[in-house]
Amino acid sequence: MIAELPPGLILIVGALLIPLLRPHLRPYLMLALPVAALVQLLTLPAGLHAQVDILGHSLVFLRIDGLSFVFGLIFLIAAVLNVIYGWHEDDPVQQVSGLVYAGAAVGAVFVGDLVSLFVFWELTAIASVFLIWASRTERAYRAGMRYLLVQIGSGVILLAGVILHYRATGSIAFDRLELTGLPTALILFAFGIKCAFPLLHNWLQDAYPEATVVGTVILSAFTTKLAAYALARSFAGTDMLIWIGAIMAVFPIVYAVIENDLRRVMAYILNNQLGFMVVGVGIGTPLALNGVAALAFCGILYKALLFMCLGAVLFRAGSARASDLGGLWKSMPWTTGFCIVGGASISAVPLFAGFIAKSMVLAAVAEGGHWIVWLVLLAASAGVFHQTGLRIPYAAFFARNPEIRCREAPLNMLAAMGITSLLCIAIGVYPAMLYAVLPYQVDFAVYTASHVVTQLQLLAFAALAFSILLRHRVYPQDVPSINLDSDWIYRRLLPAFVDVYRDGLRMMRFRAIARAQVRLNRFIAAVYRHHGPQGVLARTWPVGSTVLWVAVLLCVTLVFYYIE
Amino acid sequence: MSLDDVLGLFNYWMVIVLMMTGLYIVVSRGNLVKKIVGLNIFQTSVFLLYISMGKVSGGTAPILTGKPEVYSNPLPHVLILTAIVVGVATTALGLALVVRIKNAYGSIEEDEIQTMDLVAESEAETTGHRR
Amino acid sequence: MIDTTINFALLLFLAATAFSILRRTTLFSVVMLSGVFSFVSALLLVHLDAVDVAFTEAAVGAGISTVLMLSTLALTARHEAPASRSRALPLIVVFLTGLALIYGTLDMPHFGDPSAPVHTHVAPRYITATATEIGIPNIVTAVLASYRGFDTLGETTVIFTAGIGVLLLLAGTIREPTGLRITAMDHHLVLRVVTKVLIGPILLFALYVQFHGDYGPGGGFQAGVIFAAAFIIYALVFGLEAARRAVPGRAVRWILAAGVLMYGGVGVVSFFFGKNYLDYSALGATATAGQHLGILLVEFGVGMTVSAVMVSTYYAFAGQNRPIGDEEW
Amino acid sequence: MIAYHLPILQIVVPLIAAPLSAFCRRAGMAWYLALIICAASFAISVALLVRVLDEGHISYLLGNWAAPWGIEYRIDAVNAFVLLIISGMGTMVLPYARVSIADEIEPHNQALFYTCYLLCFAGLLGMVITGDAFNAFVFMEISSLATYVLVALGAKRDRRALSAAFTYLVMGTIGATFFVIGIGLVYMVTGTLNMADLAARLQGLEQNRTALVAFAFIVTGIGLKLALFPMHLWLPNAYAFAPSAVTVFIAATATKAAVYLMLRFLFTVFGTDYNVLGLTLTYMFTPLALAAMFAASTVAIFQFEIKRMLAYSSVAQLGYTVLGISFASVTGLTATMIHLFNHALMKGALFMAVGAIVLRHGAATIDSVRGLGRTMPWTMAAFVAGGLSLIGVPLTVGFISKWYLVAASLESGRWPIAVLIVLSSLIGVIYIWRVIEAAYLEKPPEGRTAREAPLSMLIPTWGLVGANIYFGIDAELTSRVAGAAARLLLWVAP
Repeated sequence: MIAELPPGLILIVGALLIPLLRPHLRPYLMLALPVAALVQLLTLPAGLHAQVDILGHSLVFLRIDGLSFVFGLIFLIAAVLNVIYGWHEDDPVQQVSGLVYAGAAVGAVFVGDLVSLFVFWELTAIASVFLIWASRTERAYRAGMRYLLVQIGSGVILLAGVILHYRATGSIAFDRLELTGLPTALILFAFGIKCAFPLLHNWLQDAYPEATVVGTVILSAFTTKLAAYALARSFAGTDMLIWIGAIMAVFPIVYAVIENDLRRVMAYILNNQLGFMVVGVGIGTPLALNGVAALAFCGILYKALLFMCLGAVLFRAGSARASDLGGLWKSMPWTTGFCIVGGASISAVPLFAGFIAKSMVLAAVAEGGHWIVWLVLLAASAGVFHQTGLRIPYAAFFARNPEIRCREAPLNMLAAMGITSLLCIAIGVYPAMLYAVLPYQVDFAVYTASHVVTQLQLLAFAALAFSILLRHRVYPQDVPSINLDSDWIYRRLLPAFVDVYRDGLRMMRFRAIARAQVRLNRFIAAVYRHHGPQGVLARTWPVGSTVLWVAVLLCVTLVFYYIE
Repeated sequence: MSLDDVLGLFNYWMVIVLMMTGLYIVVSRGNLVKKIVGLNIFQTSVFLLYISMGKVSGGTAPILTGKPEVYSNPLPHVLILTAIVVGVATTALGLALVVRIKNAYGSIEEDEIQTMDLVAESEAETTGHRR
Repeated sequence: MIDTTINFALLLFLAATAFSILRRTTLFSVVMLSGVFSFVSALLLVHLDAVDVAFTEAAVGAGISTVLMLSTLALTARHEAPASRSRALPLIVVFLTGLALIYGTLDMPHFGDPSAPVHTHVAPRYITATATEIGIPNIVTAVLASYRGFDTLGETTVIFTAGIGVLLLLAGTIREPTGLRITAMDHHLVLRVVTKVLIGPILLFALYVQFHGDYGPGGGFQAGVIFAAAFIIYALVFGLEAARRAVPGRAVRWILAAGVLMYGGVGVVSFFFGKNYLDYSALGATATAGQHLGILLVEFGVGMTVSAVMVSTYYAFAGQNRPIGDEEW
Repeated sequence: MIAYHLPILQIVVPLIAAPLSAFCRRAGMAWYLALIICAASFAISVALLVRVLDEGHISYLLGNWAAPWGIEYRIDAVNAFVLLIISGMGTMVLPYARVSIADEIEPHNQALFYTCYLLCFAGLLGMVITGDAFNAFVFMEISSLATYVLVALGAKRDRRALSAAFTYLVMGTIGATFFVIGIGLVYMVTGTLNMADLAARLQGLEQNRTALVAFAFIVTGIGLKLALFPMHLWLPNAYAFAPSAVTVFIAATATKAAVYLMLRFLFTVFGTDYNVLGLTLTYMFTPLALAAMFAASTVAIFQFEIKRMLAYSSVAQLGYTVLGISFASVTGLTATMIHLFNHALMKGALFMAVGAIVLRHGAATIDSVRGLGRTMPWTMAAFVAGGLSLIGVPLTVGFISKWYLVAASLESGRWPIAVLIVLSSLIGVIYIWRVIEAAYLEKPPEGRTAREAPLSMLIPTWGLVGANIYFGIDAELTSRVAGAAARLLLWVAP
């Protein structure tokens, strides 16, 4: 059984042992676990393993094929990087929940059937909420609660979908699902919640910034990408996803612009990147799926990098809000450098990881002939460049108004950021390494003249537009404001309605209870009159009348018999 | 309902009359001794029922006299011997109880006893609740 | 024809007595009437060929019950309180039940009809087989002691229970003898002399009845009561203390238990001969001799118990009250 | 030799022991003799049950006279089971009674008390074991007389015991006399007294009016002994004012013997094809049983004394037993038979717990129970367990009886009755809760120091509670025996 041990379980079980060790030994175990899982993953042959028959169903815990291998690989790499980044953190809650969360995500990727997917789906939700609560503030607690509600909700909807799907089709395999009836719609809805579809995305922007320094980095990597993988696995090629993806790519940019907290900006950008992936899944061609896998692979890396930088800034400067930060490049040169590399990768600057992944998706879109979507994605990537490539580094490090002096990020953070940047650049420079790992064999040359040229044009003009807007103060200043987007519905609108009805209901209920009370008292009094100690039934009757009853009964039975 | 029916069943009818009288005394009279007397009458009527059931017209007492004779049925006699003793036993116990009730309550009238009990019971309850 | 008239006359007389008991309010007359009622029913029983039963009814029903009731009256009230509740309802109910029962009697075999199932099924065997199987003339005693011997053991236990019950209820409140030598009866010379004369024959007669049970009417119950009657008269006339000296309470209690043990013991003895319980055939040389001996012993056991119960009950009742002056009688 | 004489030994042992115990002067010796005798008769009844289960039925001729002439003991699964209940409970009560009786009865009466107890014990056993109708009457009379005296002995604590005993005596005698009249009339139309012979000869007499009258008399007579609903008025006072140990004994056994007699006469003697039987069951037993269940339980709610409350709940539980009879189906009768056993356990445990409270407080009222949850934890815990079993909470015997009853009512197609059964046990919850609330949620009035009941009382109580739970879980034995008994009664092939 050891040979077939799913990598996810190694992480989960190992994580549970961490608190037993003394604090200074823990990081080494935490590093050993993902590395062991990586080794296990690499040694495992493809195909179905670790099948368990429970209650007549065969649950497949380990299924390795192209798609799951890629996601599993990047999840484990991310886990390693997170461990390095969180080396200084000695809060056991974060350490354990971080690794259990990573383990659950890895487990979920390799699962072969919907039921065990649901199990790991819930495990990711539960483990991840501790990362939010670990920052132990009232805001974090409340955000965590909302986050948990949404995540568990999605899990429960998934379960409902799975059950109905099982009743409809009799199979619980986690493969291609046609979006026909209610079951698959529910499953899609559940994936959609975790994949932060429009109107379902608020938990992402609400909870991620509240997590701890290390927590946000870990959170950014797993949940959303797992949802993307799930969509890719089951709903590849559903046209509806293309439009959802397109909307997802655009509207976060609008909010990101006016957002002051840089980590929340990054959350919006993360949502945008998911948009690209969802579009890729929507198209469903092998190229598109390769693009999704690549985008996921690189996305995890550069998003983690950016979150690490912001985390470092938060760790050192004590705040991640653009209005509070500025001029950090003198005191944190290395973090600034890594932030620029991250920004470049996410903006898909050639020679960086982002470029090779995004161009694949754009090529697939073009091949599919969805011109409108292609244009939208193009604009969106410009917006991304705007926000992450330029605004974040400028606002955080180069802006001059508040000059903040602080020490450079701790060594382990720098090491993690360094490795991630190295990986981004390496993949950017030598994409074949990544393409070998992708699920489908597609001959796609990235560095063609047309791709590079279009991309550079795009970036150059975006930079131009940014500097003009900035110069003329058209660009909205970083103002310390908290803005609510669509979650305004369930945080302001609904409570208002409820208050109105509640008072009305309370009055009605009060009156009804009063009436019932009166009737009940009357009934008890009546019963008491007959059955109470002096009541006709309970009184100690004189002997004579008791015997009378006997005679009556005898007479009645006799007469009754004669009549029959 | 011919004459011999009446003649034949008169015994049993009288038994029923006695039985009902006994029952009536027990039911309607409040005095405990009177009730026991009523009970006695009720039981004696049962004895007569059994014995008149066992009588064979023209038969003699079931004591063998050597000469071939028609005897009445001995079995009811045996049963009634037992029933009489049971009756006396019950009477003795009833009277003993009446004496004890007289000592405890000071009266052998059922209604008076019952009122005393009700008073005692409600007192116990009120003191119980008040505490 | 004479029989039926006597039969009806006695029945009507019984009914009349019952109604008068119903109406009387002075308890003394009620008790006396109930004594009369018992005697008349004994007469009727004799007329119905149930001699044993008549004997017992007279001795036990009339004798002991009346004595006990009188002593209860002495301890309690003389008069019955006027009825408080309306008597209409009970009257109606009783009347209706009576009618229903009379309607029910229509299918009964007629009085004295020899072909009735009662005379054709179980009883004939007793009449024919007693001479050979048990060999005593009085079939009632044979059935009483042997065929349905266990019933009689149960009956003895009933009377034993009554004795124990009365002891339990009243023994506690018996006042210690006050050592008062003179009792109310002292100056009734005539009574004292007559009782002295009577006690001997009564005891003798009791023993006769006890051992004559096999051949004629009589047996353990009747003998026991007559035996007890002798002591009760003695206690009535010469005072409770004198009676207690003659037959102490403790001795009575021992005889009480011994009687039942005697009866049960005879049954257990038949175990040792490998026979069923209360099967006397093994006791004597031949089966019938065994039956004879068994019945004798059993009847003797019953006699002991009954007499002991009657005496102890009387002691319990008499021990309750204070000596009553003449005027109160 | 012993094995052959087992049936008669079952009765003779206690019967002979009674006069022997009258010789003992000290209460301790009498108690000790009674304990040995009861244990012996319990052993005999267990042996009898085992023999009956594999031999079908045992017959023993008294005095070696053949059946209709002599008295015959006929033991089958039905009365072997009831024998077991009576002797079992009789044996369980004695260790409990040692201390309880010493407290509740005058010292000079305590020796004779055990004689009276043995007589009642022998009477009940004799009544159940016999195959002869008149013999059943004689032994019923023995047990009744002994019970009147036992109830009257409660007068040391409360004088109302005397009037209760007198009422019970008059009602009991009327009931017994009705029963004798019934037997007399049946004897008149058939000529025999042996039950099996009676059954055979009654077949052709469906239309005979006298047999009808006899049936009415017997049903009313036993119904009175059984405290069937309108005739139950003697029971509450008798149970409430009798000494606690006596209440435990008669609550668990007296009515059970009467129920057995009712079953025996209804189903074995008159038989199910007796036309009037079906009518009686549906038009008389069912309404009376339901009336008993609801009226008695409701009255129990308002009671102040706990023993009277439990007495009324006994009337209600007897309602369930009679309801089981009224279905006249195998499941119905199984429910009745099992409820006999279960009710004995339930009420035994409850009354023992209340007896312990009476020992410590002189009276068991809602007021005296206040705050006992802490001062007498074990007793109150036993009461709670008994109460739960009474309500019919799963894992207790109560649940098993309710289960069979509901199954029987559904099987007979009258599902509203099943609903009523559940409703009435809800009422049961109310009055049990009343006591529990007083015991656990209220403070004991100051100045009341109560020690826990003595061990000699707690062990039997908890023995019964243990039995309550054990037979609640593993009901295989009781249901097998009850099933065999039900099939026997309905003449269904086993």
